[in-house]
Amino acid sequence: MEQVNAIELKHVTKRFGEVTANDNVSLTLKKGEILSILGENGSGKTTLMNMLSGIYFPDEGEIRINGNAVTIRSPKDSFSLGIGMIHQHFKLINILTAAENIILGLPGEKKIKMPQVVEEINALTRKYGFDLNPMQKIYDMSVSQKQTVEIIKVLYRGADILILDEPTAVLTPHETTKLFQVLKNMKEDGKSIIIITHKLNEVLELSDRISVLRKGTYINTVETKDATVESLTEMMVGEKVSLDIKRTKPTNQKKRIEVCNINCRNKEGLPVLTDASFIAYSGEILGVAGISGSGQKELLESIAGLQKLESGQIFYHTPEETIEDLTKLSADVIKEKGVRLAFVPEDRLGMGLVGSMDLTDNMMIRSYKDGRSFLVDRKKPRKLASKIVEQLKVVTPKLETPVRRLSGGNVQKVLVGREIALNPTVLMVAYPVRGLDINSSYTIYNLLNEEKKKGHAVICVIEDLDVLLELCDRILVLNSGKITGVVDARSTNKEELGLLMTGTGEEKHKDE
Amino acid sequence: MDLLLTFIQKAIGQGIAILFGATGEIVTEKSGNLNLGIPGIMYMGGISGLMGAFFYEKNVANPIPLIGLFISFLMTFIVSALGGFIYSFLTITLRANQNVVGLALTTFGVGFGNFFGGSISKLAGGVGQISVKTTAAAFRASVPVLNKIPIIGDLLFSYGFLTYLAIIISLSMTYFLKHTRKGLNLRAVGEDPATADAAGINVTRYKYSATVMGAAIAGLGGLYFVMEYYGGTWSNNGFGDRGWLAIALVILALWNPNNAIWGSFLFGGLYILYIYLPGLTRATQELCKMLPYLVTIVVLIISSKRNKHESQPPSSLGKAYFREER
Amino acid sequence: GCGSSATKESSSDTIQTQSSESASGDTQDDASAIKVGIMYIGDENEGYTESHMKGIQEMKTALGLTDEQVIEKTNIPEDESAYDAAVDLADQGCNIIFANSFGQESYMMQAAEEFPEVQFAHATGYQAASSGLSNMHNYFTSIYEARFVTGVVAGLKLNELIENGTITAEQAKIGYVGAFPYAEVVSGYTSFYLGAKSVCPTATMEVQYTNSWADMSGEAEVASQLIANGAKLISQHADTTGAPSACEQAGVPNVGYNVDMTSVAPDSALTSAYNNWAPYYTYAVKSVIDGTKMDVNWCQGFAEGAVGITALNEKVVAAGSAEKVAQVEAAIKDGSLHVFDTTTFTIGGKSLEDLIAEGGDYAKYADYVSDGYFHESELASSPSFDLRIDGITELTE
Amino acid sequence: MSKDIVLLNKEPFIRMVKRDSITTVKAWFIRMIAVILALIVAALVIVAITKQNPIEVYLGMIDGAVGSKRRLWVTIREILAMLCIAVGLTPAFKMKFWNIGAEGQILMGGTAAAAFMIYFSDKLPSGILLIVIIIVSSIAGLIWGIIPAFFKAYFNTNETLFTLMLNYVAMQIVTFCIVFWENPTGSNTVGIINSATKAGWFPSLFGNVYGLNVVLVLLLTTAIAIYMKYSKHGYEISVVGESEFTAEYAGINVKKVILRTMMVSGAICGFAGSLIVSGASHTISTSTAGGRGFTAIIVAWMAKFNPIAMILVSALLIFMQQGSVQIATQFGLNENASDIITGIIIFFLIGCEFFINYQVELRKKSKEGK
Ligand SMILES: Nc1ncnc2c1ncn2[C@@H]1O[C@H](COP(=O)(O)OP(=O)(O)OP(=O)(O)O)[C@@H](O)[C@H]1O
Ligand SMILES: Nc1ncnc2c1ncn2[C@@H]1O[C@H](COP(=O)(O)OP(=O)(O)OP(=O)(O)O)[C@@H](O)[C@H]1O
Ligand SMILES: [Mg+2]
Ligand SMILES: [Mg+2]
Repeated sequence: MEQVNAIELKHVTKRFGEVTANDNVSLTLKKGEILSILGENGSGKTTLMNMLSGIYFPDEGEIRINGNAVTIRSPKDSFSLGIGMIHQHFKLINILTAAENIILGLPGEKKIKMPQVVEEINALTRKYGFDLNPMQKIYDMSVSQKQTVEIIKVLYRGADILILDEPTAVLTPHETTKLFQVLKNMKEDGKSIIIITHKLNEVLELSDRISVLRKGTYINTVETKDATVESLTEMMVGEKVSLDIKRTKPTNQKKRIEVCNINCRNKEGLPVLTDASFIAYSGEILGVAGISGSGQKELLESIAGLQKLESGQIFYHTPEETIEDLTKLSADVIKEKGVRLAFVPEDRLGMGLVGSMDLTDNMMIRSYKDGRSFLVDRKKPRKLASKIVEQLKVVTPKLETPVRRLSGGNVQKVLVGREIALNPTVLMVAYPVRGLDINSSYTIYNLLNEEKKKGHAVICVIEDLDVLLELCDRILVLNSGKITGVVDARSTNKEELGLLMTGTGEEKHKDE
Repeated sequence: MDLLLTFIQKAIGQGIAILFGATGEIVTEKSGNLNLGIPGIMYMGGISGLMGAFFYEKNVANPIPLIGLFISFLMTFIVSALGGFIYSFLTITLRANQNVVGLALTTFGVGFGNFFGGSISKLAGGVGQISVKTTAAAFRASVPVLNKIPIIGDLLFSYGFLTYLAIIISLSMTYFLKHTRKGLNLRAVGEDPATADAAGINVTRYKYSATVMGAAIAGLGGLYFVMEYYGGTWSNNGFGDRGWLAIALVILALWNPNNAIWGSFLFGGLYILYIYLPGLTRATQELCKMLPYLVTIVVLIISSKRNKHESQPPSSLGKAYFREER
Repeated sequence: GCGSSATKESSSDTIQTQSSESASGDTQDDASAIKVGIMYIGDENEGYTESHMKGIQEMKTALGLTDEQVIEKTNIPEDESAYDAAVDLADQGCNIIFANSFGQESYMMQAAEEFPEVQFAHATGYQAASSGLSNMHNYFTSIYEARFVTGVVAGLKLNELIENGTITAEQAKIGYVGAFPYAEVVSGYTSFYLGAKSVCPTATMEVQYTNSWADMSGEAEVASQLIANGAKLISQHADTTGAPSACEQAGVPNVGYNVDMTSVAPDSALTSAYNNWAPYYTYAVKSVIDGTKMDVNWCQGFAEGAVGITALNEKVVAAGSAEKVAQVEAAIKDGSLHVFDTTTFTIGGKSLEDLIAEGGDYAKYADYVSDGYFHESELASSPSFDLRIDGITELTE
Repeated sequence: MSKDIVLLNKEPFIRMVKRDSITTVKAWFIRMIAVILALIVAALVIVAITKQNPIEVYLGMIDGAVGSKRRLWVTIREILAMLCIAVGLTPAFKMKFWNIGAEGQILMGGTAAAAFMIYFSDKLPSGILLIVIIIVSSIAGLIWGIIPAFFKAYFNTNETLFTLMLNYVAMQIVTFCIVFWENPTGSNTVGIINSATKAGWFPSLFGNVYGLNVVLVLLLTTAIAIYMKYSKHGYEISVVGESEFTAEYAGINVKKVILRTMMVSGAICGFAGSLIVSGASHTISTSTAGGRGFTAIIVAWMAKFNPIAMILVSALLIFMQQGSVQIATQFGLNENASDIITGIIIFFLIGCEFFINYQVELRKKSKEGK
């Protein structure tokens, strides 16, 4: 008997209004393999998977699971076919506990027997080597803990086919390694897995085969052993692209931002930044490293005037060599002082952009106050919007499309484009390439480098240590709110950074 | 002593209608639907129960109390559920704006109540002539034997069965939401329908059931008012703004039906306090009537300072859900 | 019988309003050409308005008017809508327009000024005489007469309770649910009290206001409070069945207003005082038809059949009530009994005459008091007795 | 495999797909159909519950609303009041500040207007008095709006409930004032204020008593339309409404915007109070707002916060309301029937928006395979 495939997609098409997200895509997942799906942002990976998980319904095409043609009308149908999907954005209910999230929607006795459920979950976590407190509330969890809940949720349901949509986008390298170990265990267990990720080294490390999508169409599937980063990129983009960052020597370095002994606390009153001091110079890229939640966000937000400081001071050295005290000034006051500070926050649609507004209106967020007039001027922002769409190759049906509809990569391009358009003397970016495909990521790196060349100070938080080492001039390392070191990116290595990040390394300040 | 006893009794009496409304609205809101039509639905529930009993007593020579009670209960249940269904169809299936549908439903429901109230008034031979005394007596019947105990009897056992039902419903709703699978699923739907959907919960079905059920429960508040409180008669707009207070109570109770119980008694008490406070002038009486609202505001401000995750409204409250929307 | 000259006058009036439509001066035609407008504060679901509607209906039958000749507007609030409604009725060719709520009076006057050829009649108001408008009229009933009689029924009931030993003579306290501390209400509860006291001398009364004309739940709550406060019998001047309904539950006898309360209080309602507006409406419309001059102030009671009490609830009333009622009614009709007989009450222990003689605040009542009684509703149609007499306590200060 | 294989071969019978865009003509066509359907359903209801000829009932409504010049003007006056309130609510709702307290803001504005008419009629010349009245009533509404805004901004207090409760507080304040202003004592009616001098009344304009109402409300509507769409304030309101974090990031002082917007919103609703008191009723009572504050929410939402569309929507609702007065008179049809009909029409109108935003697809005939 011939071996049946776990999943077969045949000629599947899905449109959203004018956008064709998937165009006649055919794809196969063999039993017991790990298949990676690659594609640029907006190439339709999530859409394709969502048709398997019952979120979307295909316009055309056929789906076969274990050799049988099926119709998946809802997530429930999908579960009953043994498919479990871990979505790109966590699908967890914040106010519920892990255990409650895990048993959500499952049949069973009317009354919930919580101790029993907890026991079952603990059995699973033991089996696969997770670390999870089933009674913990989701809102108290870190991203990796949430990720764990998502995976256990799928396992608890007894899924045979697992789909993971960019599970590593928000994980640290260490966490990623752990996750991959789990996935390999599951494969050993006979489960079939599809994983979507933009990190090509992960793809090469983990998967058996790789399928590539481009602009909604299926390109090809290759055996992992035959693939390289370059070949995959070419398949994705459709042409050869160079994947190196041209780092130049910093020139004409002057103090730009000076942070002295700042302290701040989060909403729960716990310290998130303790006695942090550092200097950012013009004409350099200062990288910020640290495991997630070490105070990176607060550090940038403090400078941007979005974080309440308990103590400490922040100074801005103007190109004209005067000093502005930014301590305890709010964002609007900083702007009024004429300080050209650009900031790309971590939360793109929750902070950097307004999801329901179109590109033009999003362009105005930082500049609408310009001019004396009581009325806003929309001419300039509209021009800027079309310029960014053109220069950064933003994929959008039209300028009037709400940015919420764009894919993650395009959203990020819009945001970075706008901030750079401010012609800032200081550019701060948090996780600039999170969720971005490799091509877009390099576009962003190049933009940062250009800013640096213009003599601007660039501060960027990046979780990928390889990129940090390749892109930055100096790297500042945070560990639970303390700066454990500022090192020269050219002379340090991953191990050193890792030690500083976990706080086991000795404090290091190479530039002082 | 007598005064205090009567005051407590009447405060509870005033509170029960609000309690039904609040419990119904809590169940509804837990599914993410903000049903501002509850005030209207309570009118619809009240009048249909009354009409059921009225036509029964009118057409039967010797009406049997229990049958009258059953008919009116059923009528209320069906008609108010229907009100909830209209709301559900428009907001869940047609994804219309919840605020507009709710407010329009209130207009509709109050009109519905007053219209039919007037119509059966006419049939009965004029204002105040509607009489469903047999049925009303059944609704008003207090707990036998126990109600004879001095003080305790008055305080605890002098009410009709709807009063106890209101409390039982609230308690069991709290249990349902906290300890059952369906309750958990419902909460998930109200928090984040996309997540609930992805977990295989039939979001539409939960939203429909909770909203229709919630409306039916709220409608019982109308029935209580018309039958137990008024003794089976109708007065236009007689239910007043209690439906709105019920919605207010939901927030005050932090979406917990158990809290709504004491909250409704508090509201009830403050509602009639002006009658019991001695030495008030007409003007100060009017100021005293502000109390339920002012107290609500004060409690609201105090509780807003504690920003606990669990005491927030369901996060998807007021929003329509469309699976393919992003 | 109406003089023919008067008829002519009126017909010329009609011609003015209806312009070229009809030039006929014939009396017969006048009855069929006349148009009557009425605006009510409420509708048939509200007791007070319902009684006016009945009056209009009877007037229609009595004068043989067709449905088209009477335009009824319901639910007209006491604001600019009252004016809108009044002028709209005038625009539609009404020759006489009635309004039944106090707050509509100023708007009626506004309209009356604009339409001098249309007659405007307003119930419960007081400004017609002083308005300087010849087409503005006020009307009301001597409802205090009926209240006095219902007071007698209540007093007899109290006597029965005392005799039964259910209560002592000192406990004979009446609770009264009032709408507003307004002459109409004060006059009403005083007459009720005087009626009760005329048969049960130890009776006292407590009045609590609801601050609303129709607030079913408020009335029920006030009644409950009065009962808890020791009232053994409840009466009301408020428009709903709220109080009787609460009394029924508490088993306390009660006297209603406007409508028969036995439907909601079969085992506790004694009787109700009611208005009969038919005599006035018939009179007023007939005056317009006949072209005779209408009273600027019209107020009638038992004599004209403008007030009455509903059938006694034999289950509840004290024995002999019917006879006593008949006797008192007759006495009021023939003028041998005056409700506000100044010998039957005191104020602060003093008689009203003495107080008037003393001057001060009471001097203004001099015009009303003569021949040993207070001439209620004789100088103006609306009630004017607003004195707080001994034996009655207002719980609202 | 541990689990049974579930074979699902049925495609859903109907599916909904979000429309990308729809032509204006098509959208209005759908709305027209909705209105017609609504009228048909309402007609059935009329026949069922009243046994009246529905066509005549509708004709009666038209007659009642616009049948004479005077009726037309009454209808216009009511439309203006409704429009004014809906326009006032717009900034707040755009900011996602659920202000259901227009009722209270109107009452406070009305009370302020009445107070000045009563106490200052002989102290100020009438032109100045009128201006003062408009200003103080706006301030009164503003105060009633800024209280919940303050607590929202600084304590994140739920504004829905807060504003709702303030409605009742305002109601009690009015009753309280009436105890002092009523004439005669105990009557609970204030009567026409300054009926002789007309001090503080809106004067006639262009020979029409409601001329000034028209001018003021239309000016206000235009101003707010511009304010919301083209002004920096309007832009800030939209950003704050979408996300407070974004607003802070954009350098918007969120607290200030919340306060300022509710000041604008409250002030307009307060002004509506003077529009009703000084410009129409010349009295004050608890029914001065008369539920308009709630209906205006429906108006604002149905118009999708477009002030110009609000003119249409409020015209439609007021038309129904004024028409119903006539049908009550003409057919003895209880006025509450009109609430039922209005409800039905609103249900259809908001229901039809679905067909403008979504496309419904029926199951395709057959599919290849088994
Ligand atoms: N619900 C939706 N409504 C409208 N358009 C959508 C929707 N979902 C996806 N799209 C569009 O379909 C296209 C494919 O999106 P999809 O999310 O599948 O891309 P992706 O490959 O997952 O991208 P990324 O790498 O950024 O996650 C994009 O252009 C996106 O804007
Ligand atoms: N607001 C945000 N902040 C940070 N990262 C984001 C944000 N939004 C999206 N991303 C990242 O961008 C990537 C692509 O997001 P995108 O919007 O394309 O999602 P999607 O594939 O369309 O998801 P779905 O279709 O499930 O909604 C994701 O990996 C996500 O982590
Ligand atoms: Mg994706
Ligand atoms: Mg995407």
